[in-house]
Amino acid sequence: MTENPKLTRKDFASDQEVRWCPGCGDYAILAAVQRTLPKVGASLEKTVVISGIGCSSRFPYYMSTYGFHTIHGRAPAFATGHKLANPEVDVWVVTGDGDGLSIGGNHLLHLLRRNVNLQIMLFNNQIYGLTKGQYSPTSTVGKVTPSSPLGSVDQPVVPVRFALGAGAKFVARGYDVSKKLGDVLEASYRFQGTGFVEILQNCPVFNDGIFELITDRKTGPAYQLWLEHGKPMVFGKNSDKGVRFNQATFSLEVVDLGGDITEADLLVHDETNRTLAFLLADMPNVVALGVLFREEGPVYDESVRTQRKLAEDKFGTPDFEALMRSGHTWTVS
Amino acid sequence: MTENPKLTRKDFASDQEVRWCPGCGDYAILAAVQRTLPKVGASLEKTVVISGIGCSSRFPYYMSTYGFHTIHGRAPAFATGHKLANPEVDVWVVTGDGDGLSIGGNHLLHLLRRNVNLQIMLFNNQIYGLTKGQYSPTSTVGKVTPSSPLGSVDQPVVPVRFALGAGAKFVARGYDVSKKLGDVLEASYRFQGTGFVEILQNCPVFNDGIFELITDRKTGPAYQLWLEHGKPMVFGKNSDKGVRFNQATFSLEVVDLGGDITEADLLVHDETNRTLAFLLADMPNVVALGVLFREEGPVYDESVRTQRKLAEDKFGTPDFEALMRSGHTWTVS
Amino acid sequence: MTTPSTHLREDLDSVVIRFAGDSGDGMQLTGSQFTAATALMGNDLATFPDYPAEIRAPAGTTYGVSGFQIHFASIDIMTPGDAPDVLVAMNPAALKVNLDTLKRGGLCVVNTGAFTKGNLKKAGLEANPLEDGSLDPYRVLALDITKMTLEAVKEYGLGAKDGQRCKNMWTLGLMFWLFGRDRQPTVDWLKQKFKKKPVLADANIAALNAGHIYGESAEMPSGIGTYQVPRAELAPGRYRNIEGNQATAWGLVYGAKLAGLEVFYGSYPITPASSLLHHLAKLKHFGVTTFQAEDEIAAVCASVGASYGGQLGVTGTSGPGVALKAEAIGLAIGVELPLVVCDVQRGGPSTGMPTKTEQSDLLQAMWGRNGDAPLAVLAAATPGDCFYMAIEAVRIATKYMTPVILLTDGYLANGAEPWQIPDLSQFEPFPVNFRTDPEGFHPFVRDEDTLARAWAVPGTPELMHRIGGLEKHHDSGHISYDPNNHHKMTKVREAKIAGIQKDLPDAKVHLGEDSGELAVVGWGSTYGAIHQAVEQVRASGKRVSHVHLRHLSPFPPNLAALLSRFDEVMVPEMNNGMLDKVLRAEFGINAQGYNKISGQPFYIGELVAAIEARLAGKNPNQMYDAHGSAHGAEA
Amino acid sequence: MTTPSTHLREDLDSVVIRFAGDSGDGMQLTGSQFTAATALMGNDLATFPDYPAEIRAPAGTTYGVSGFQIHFASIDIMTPGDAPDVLVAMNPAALKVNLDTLKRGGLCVVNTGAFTKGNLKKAGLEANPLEDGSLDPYRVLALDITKMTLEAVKEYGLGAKDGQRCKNMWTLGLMFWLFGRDRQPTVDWLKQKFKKKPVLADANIAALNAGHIYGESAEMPSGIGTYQVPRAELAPGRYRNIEGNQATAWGLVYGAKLAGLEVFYGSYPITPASSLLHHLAKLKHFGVTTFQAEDEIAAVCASVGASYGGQLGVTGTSGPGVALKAEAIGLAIGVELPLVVCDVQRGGPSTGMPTKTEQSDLLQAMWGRNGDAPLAVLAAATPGDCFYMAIEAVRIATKYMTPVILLTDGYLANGAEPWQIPDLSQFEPFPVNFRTDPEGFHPFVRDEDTLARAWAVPGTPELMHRIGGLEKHHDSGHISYDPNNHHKMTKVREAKIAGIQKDLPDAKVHLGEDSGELAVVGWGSTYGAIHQAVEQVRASGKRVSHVHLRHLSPFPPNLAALLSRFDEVMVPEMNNGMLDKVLRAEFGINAQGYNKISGQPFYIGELVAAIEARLAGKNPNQMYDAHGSAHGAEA
Ligand SMILES: Cc1ncc(C[n+]2csc(CCOP(=O)(O)OP(=O)(O)O)c2C)c(N)n1
Ligand SMILES: Cc1ncc(C[n+]2csc(CCOP(=O)(O)OP(=O)(O)O)c2C)c(N)n1
Ligand code: SF4
Ligand code: SF4
Ligand SMILES: [Mg+2]
Ligand SMILES: [Mg+2]
Repeated sequence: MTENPKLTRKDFASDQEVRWCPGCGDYAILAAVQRTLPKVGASLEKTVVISGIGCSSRFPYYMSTYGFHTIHGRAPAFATGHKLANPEVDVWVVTGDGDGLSIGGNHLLHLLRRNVNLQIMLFNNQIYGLTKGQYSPTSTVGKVTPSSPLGSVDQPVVPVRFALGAGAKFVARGYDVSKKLGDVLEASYRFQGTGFVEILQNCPVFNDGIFELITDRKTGPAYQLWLEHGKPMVFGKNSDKGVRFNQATFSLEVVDLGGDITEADLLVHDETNRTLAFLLADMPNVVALGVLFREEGPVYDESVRTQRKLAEDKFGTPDFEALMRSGHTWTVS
Repeated sequence: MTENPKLTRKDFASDQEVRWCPGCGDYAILAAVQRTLPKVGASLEKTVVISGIGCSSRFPYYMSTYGFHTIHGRAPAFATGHKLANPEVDVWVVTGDGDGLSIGGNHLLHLLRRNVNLQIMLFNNQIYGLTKGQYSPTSTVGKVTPSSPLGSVDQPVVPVRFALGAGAKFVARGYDVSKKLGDVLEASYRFQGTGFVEILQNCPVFNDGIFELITDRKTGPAYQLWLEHGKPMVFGKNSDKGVRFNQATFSLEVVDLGGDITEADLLVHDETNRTLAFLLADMPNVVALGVLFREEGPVYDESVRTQRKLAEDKFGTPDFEALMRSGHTWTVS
Repeated sequence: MTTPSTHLREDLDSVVIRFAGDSGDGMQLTGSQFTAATALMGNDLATFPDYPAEIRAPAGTTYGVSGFQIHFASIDIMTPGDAPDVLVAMNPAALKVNLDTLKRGGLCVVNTGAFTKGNLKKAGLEANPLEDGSLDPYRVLALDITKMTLEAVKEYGLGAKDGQRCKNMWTLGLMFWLFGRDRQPTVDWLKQKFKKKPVLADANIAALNAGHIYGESAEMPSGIGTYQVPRAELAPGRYRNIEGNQATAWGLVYGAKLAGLEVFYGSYPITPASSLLHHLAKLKHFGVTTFQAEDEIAAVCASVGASYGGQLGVTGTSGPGVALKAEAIGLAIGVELPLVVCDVQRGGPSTGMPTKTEQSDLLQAMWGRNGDAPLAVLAAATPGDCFYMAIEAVRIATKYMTPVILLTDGYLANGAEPWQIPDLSQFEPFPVNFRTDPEGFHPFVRDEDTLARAWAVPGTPELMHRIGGLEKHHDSGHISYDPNNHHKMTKVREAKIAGIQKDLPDAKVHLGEDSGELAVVGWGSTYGAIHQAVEQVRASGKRVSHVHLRHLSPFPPNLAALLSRFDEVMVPEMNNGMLDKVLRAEFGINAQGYNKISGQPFYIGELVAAIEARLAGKNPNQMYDAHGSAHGAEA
Repeated sequence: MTTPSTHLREDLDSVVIRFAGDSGDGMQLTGSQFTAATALMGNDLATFPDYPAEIRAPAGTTYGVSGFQIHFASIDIMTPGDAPDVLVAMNPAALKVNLDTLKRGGLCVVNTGAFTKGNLKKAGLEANPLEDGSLDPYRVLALDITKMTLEAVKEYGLGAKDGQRCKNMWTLGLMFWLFGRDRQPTVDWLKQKFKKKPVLADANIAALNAGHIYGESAEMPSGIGTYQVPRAELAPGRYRNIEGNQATAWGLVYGAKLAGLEVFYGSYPITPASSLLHHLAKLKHFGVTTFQAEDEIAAVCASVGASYGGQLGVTGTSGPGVALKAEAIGLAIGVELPLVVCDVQRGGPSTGMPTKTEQSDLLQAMWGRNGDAPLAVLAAATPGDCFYMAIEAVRIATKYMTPVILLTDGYLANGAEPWQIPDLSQFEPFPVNFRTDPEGFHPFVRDEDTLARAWAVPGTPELMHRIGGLEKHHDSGHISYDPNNHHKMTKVREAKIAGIQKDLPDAKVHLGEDSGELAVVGWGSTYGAIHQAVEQVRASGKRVSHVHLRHLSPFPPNLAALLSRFDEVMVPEMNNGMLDKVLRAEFGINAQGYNKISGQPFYIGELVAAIEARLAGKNPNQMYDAHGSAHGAEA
């Protein structure tokens, strides 16, 4: 698809009033998507947004593209069918931590391993927003909610780690109000296959401020490890921290640069290494952001189409008469 | 539970004739379980086997213990409910690659992250046995089956990698006819939490011999990497091969011992390291067997019970009268 | 139903107030406080919260309007009322959405402070209704509540936002004055609520008082004065307000106690069932385990697993969730384990209208499974009745070793009614006898009387057995493909459910004779509306009776005979016709539906008109379909 | 139905043979080869494969017995026959399981070589039936087939195991001789099958010939000779054998072609629906995409996603899978997209009897969803009819933008019948017109006639729109919580489905007059058995007619009027009573069921007895429930 210079962010906004709560992180994500689409040259008619159910899944209504607000947890399946049937369109899947990882975890697993060519944005606010605040599969242990009045006892899923275990070939992370979110989304769009992006999202109503340390302008730099392929892992306000691999413990550790330790001691990000991404997925005290993992590989919808062509080559022009007359037949006269 | 010297393997066999195909790997697994249970001191009445649907899931009928043959893919959920309601019993879940990873993938994910205290045996024959041989989520790309006449185009799930991504705390692998299968099962039993064991299983009818190189007495040793915590990773018929970590590629490599390379160069298995287990999950040409990963941690059913006690302590003896009279009440006379 | 007239009148029999405002305006809180105060005054009452699907829709929009209707009276009432006598509109959108329903001559309290240009636009209003004559048919109390509230709370130094938030308390204070309700319980409640931020408590109390004082001191427009609704004649006893889901939760816990079991509640949040989970999660010390599962399928499966383990497996959800649970409910039928499935119905099909009420899962409950898969179906009539029907569900599930679907709906779930706290000694325990005797045991030995199979819990010595979803031999319990055995087992499963009928009370004629021209047959939350409608029609001498069903599968023993004594049977439902189908299918009688599928409860007026139409030989549905509900309401 | 008598008779009108042996004995292959040869002889025929749920149950056990029944005749037949005239029993278990069904005086061919002590024990037989007089009522041909087979193939040097495997071909050779069938097609087939292992082909052919030669040359016991079944009078044309699932698959593909669409088939394997997936997976070059999903929910969702993308979304499964798909089917109803759901029914409830047939998903298909969620339901009558009904399903789904459930069952799915290859020019195309015109477009603009909404496929310029499961405004298509709108939309969805009726053919009276004493109303795979039973009863002068339904929702336009012209309506079903319920619910008529829930098709004899009982004012179900089927069969 070529750059379409005529479209702007506003063109991607539908005429429906946005109905999220004031201050919801979803607004920023919507804006990032609406900014990114014209940038990557997407067209209105060739863009389809498919979602499940949840606050986040209202997303398609606010886009002026095609959209399908489906049922809870199943968006990956609808999207797979749609992409197979209608390969010319760009498919964006929107889901939440409940929609995508609770009821929909299995479909996500199979979408990721199949590597269908589409993008999936998982809005992780660590809560069920739409049903008014129950804990979700990404909520932390101890979380007090109406369904866990004494605190949740469920160990949370780490979405990015789950995706890597599932065999995902593009795994990235961003957050709602991040300036770089558009870049991450663009990278997922450019990837041939399933581009999985976890987006940390603030729910001011039911789970306010859980990512504040990370996303706050002041405190954020000390927690945000933005990854760049081939670059050493440096972060911090003054680029004064780094990440090193400790072979003895077989784990990553955060170090202060300066003194004995220089950039040369740091781990260089290799986005093609699944194990490294796995390590980065769940670091204590630091959140790895950007593209954690990217591996080119067979794209499901292409393979399906290729196989259909193969069948056409092998069996020739379909002839329904001939099909019905294949095998034993006999004539009664 | 204390050793019960009176029970033998035969006591764990039900009076129902076993109805698997001749030569099916399931027989060997059944035997391993029936051998292991008396060994670990299990009793008949305190053992419950819960399965989904599939050839493998017929398992409970052949055990003289309690058993529940449920519906396709949902055994983890039944088992979770059962264990929460009936904590005194040992729960063993039996599932297949289709049952556990296709339709049931989500329940498996959530069972594993919750870490319910039970054992789950996933019989992986890389095929749907009971429905007569369609490819499964673990089938290799290119697999020709009735539902993939031109070969499957689905990238397979790696069960053990999936489990690690899901947050499982005990992850092991064995194979049907292995003498050590009983030990692996015993380890899963002793583990407090969900003991996940993938068992490579031959289906002579629909997928014969796919693991032959690995399980064959002659060729096997060159493919089997049996792991032992704290021991260097040596394998091969004459213990002449080993596994080394290559930090440059951030991956494992198989090396021949002798010459420059000695045991000291080899990686030492640390079963508490999830990343190492992740690397071992999916090695080319070698199959890691035994306990890949084990991490003690909060056990779901215990936490649930603890919280109930907490509530009892906090709110005192339940008084239904008082409950109904709580809040605003008024009297009409 | 008396309307506050243009002349000052002290005594009213019954009043309907509708509080309406933005989602952020705190209308649900205002409503509940008014309800609590009203209950304390000894009025009978019924409420109807009605809020949008969005958590917090953008301020000022029509779809962000949140409403709370309360009906209170000195007489026995059963519905939140048709058209309100009083409308409190906190902003233009609330006025726009609700004005239509206000009775002519009714009182309209408007917060003029919110009638800004911006808000008018957000509400999609071209002209200002305060100025364009729209309010002419009503008595209007137009006050700048915003300004007066800010004035009242200014000494507490709150920001504008927090200050504005006290508007609802100002309004409540005014309404308390208007209807002579006591402020103290609300004051206490505010203190409790803002225990950690006393300044907010103080500010809200100040606003409450200011509203009251305004009423006391301000010069009211003519036609507006203070009213009084005398105490209702309620049966003597201790009362509380109760919402349906709360009552269901309590009934489950108490039913389990009567059965001698602990409750296992497996569920996945869904509107309007979620609060069942919330209520039960608070009752862990009552022997309740709640399990928030990854989805509805896991929820029901875990509950069946718990039943196999000797607890009372319960699962709760709404329509889409019941659909997902169908396969597992079939398994519970096949393995004959107790299970209670609470279906808090909402508007369908598919996601439909999640926050709106409907009765459209009846056929799904009856027949929405593969194979011949009968089970018991119950339905609660009022919020308080949920308590009794939950106990009944537990009783049937455990006595007959069967799944039971308990139907309630969004209206019952969230609606509150004053509820006489039951005397617990009235309940006969129905303890479960777990099988422990190995003599003659196999998993499908049955009680001769109930046909229930034995319940043997893993852990019990010598009763080891296997169960599963494949057909089982009627005698040994082993898997069986024997054709005659399958026939036999299907018939046994049918007979077991049919046999519950012997154990049920007869269907009651709630009003009228047990024969006549027309039986109006209802089920579920339409009870109150139908009752009052039939009462009104009967007042004009018509031979109409009201029959209400709480047992839908099987039906009460006398039902066929009872209905056959009426010339016609009319079935009003908040769906497109379901019970009428079932009655025809079961009894071959000519039952005709009257159907409203608007996500809103019936108005009494609608039903009166419909019954009269039916008596006159007309089809009331045509009437309804043509005019719709909101407008027919004033009839 | 003529029985081979004790005297040699050349000509027979009709013969029923049942091949029975161990799962490993190759009975299904033997049956299909006999079927193919029989079809070539110009007989009419019907078959019934009946095999265990286990893939390969342990040799020698009764539950490992695999059977294949074929009915062939010179007359028009429609069922695989009631009691067999000939039973081929390859081992003791096969004899034990099937002997009961053999007609008295029927021919029993037994492989004595398999009657070892071990096998007798495995079959649970105390005494050897060859010796204890069990076979006295029959004509017996007891041969050591094992030995003779090994003899015949010994020159090929196969191991004992492979050698023994040729037993079935030896037996087939003998049966070919007995009924004068041509060996050549089987010889050709063996050569093709064992192309890569010619020695196996040779050995099997040798066994086949040896069996034939044995018949030619051996001295047969008295009463056993060669028979001949003359050609049937079939309509002239080209014929083939077809199984139901194959016909459904082809019908879907051809239906899509008529609609101008490509097929997207999303499915998850399940008995007995899996072969739909297998057949379609082979037709990729016909524009078919098959998607083996991770479960049934994903399968249906992907198909709906594909329909949104402009292909024909189809999903296929059996009862438990339909239960899982209910929620998503509701969404397809809500968003009004075409979808074909093939439900190949099997024994329920729950997992039930996966390899046995049943009709017990009818109510689930009609009403098994949350909310008011109407859709179209069709049912095929015979294996070949699956082709036509699949096309009809595509036509209705695309013309009315609606999900359609096509009911078939295990018996149709695997049963074969000779099928006249249709003349494709008879089919009128029904091309889909995708919306491309932006003028006046919104997603819920409807065709005035069909009420179908516009189908606008993503990628189409200027038609961008959003759909979803929340209620939509009838006019703009936007989300709407307006009460009247929901009522209206529910009524429109109902009217759209009801309106399909205008487009349907009248219900046909397949036999008899269009009024009378009794209408026997059937649907689905019971067509043949009911037809022949009614024919027999009519032969005795009774005023009975046969009405068969292929459209179940909506019903054919004339159905109510037609049925009202009969004194009584009887509904035989392989379930516990479903269509009778629906007929009562819809038309208020007094339809009564006759129900067999054994996982087995009806026997004609049973139905004749049942119809006669009904005519005599008795309840045939009581008869059935008391005696069961297998034994009543000889009636
Ligand atoms: C089958 C079904 N089950 C449950 C629900 C209720 N439900 C709607 S959204 C939701 C969870 C939403 O959480 P999440 O996906 O995290 O989205 P968020 O609202 O936080 O953006 C639930 C449980 C439903 N609509 N359908
Ligand atoms: C809801 C449902 N869907 C599908 C099926 C059909 N089915 C039974 S077992 C099975 C797959 C079995 O594969 P696997 O779990 O690998 O077990 P195996 O037979 O190979 O041991 C399927 C698809 C079913 N019984 N229920
Ligand atoms: S509830 Fe939370 S996630 Fe949902 S719209 Fe409101 S702020 Fe956003
Ligand atoms: S089909 Fe395969 S997995 Fe199933 S019983 Fe037979 S050999 Fe075992
Ligand atoms: Mg969320
Ligand atoms: Mg398998």
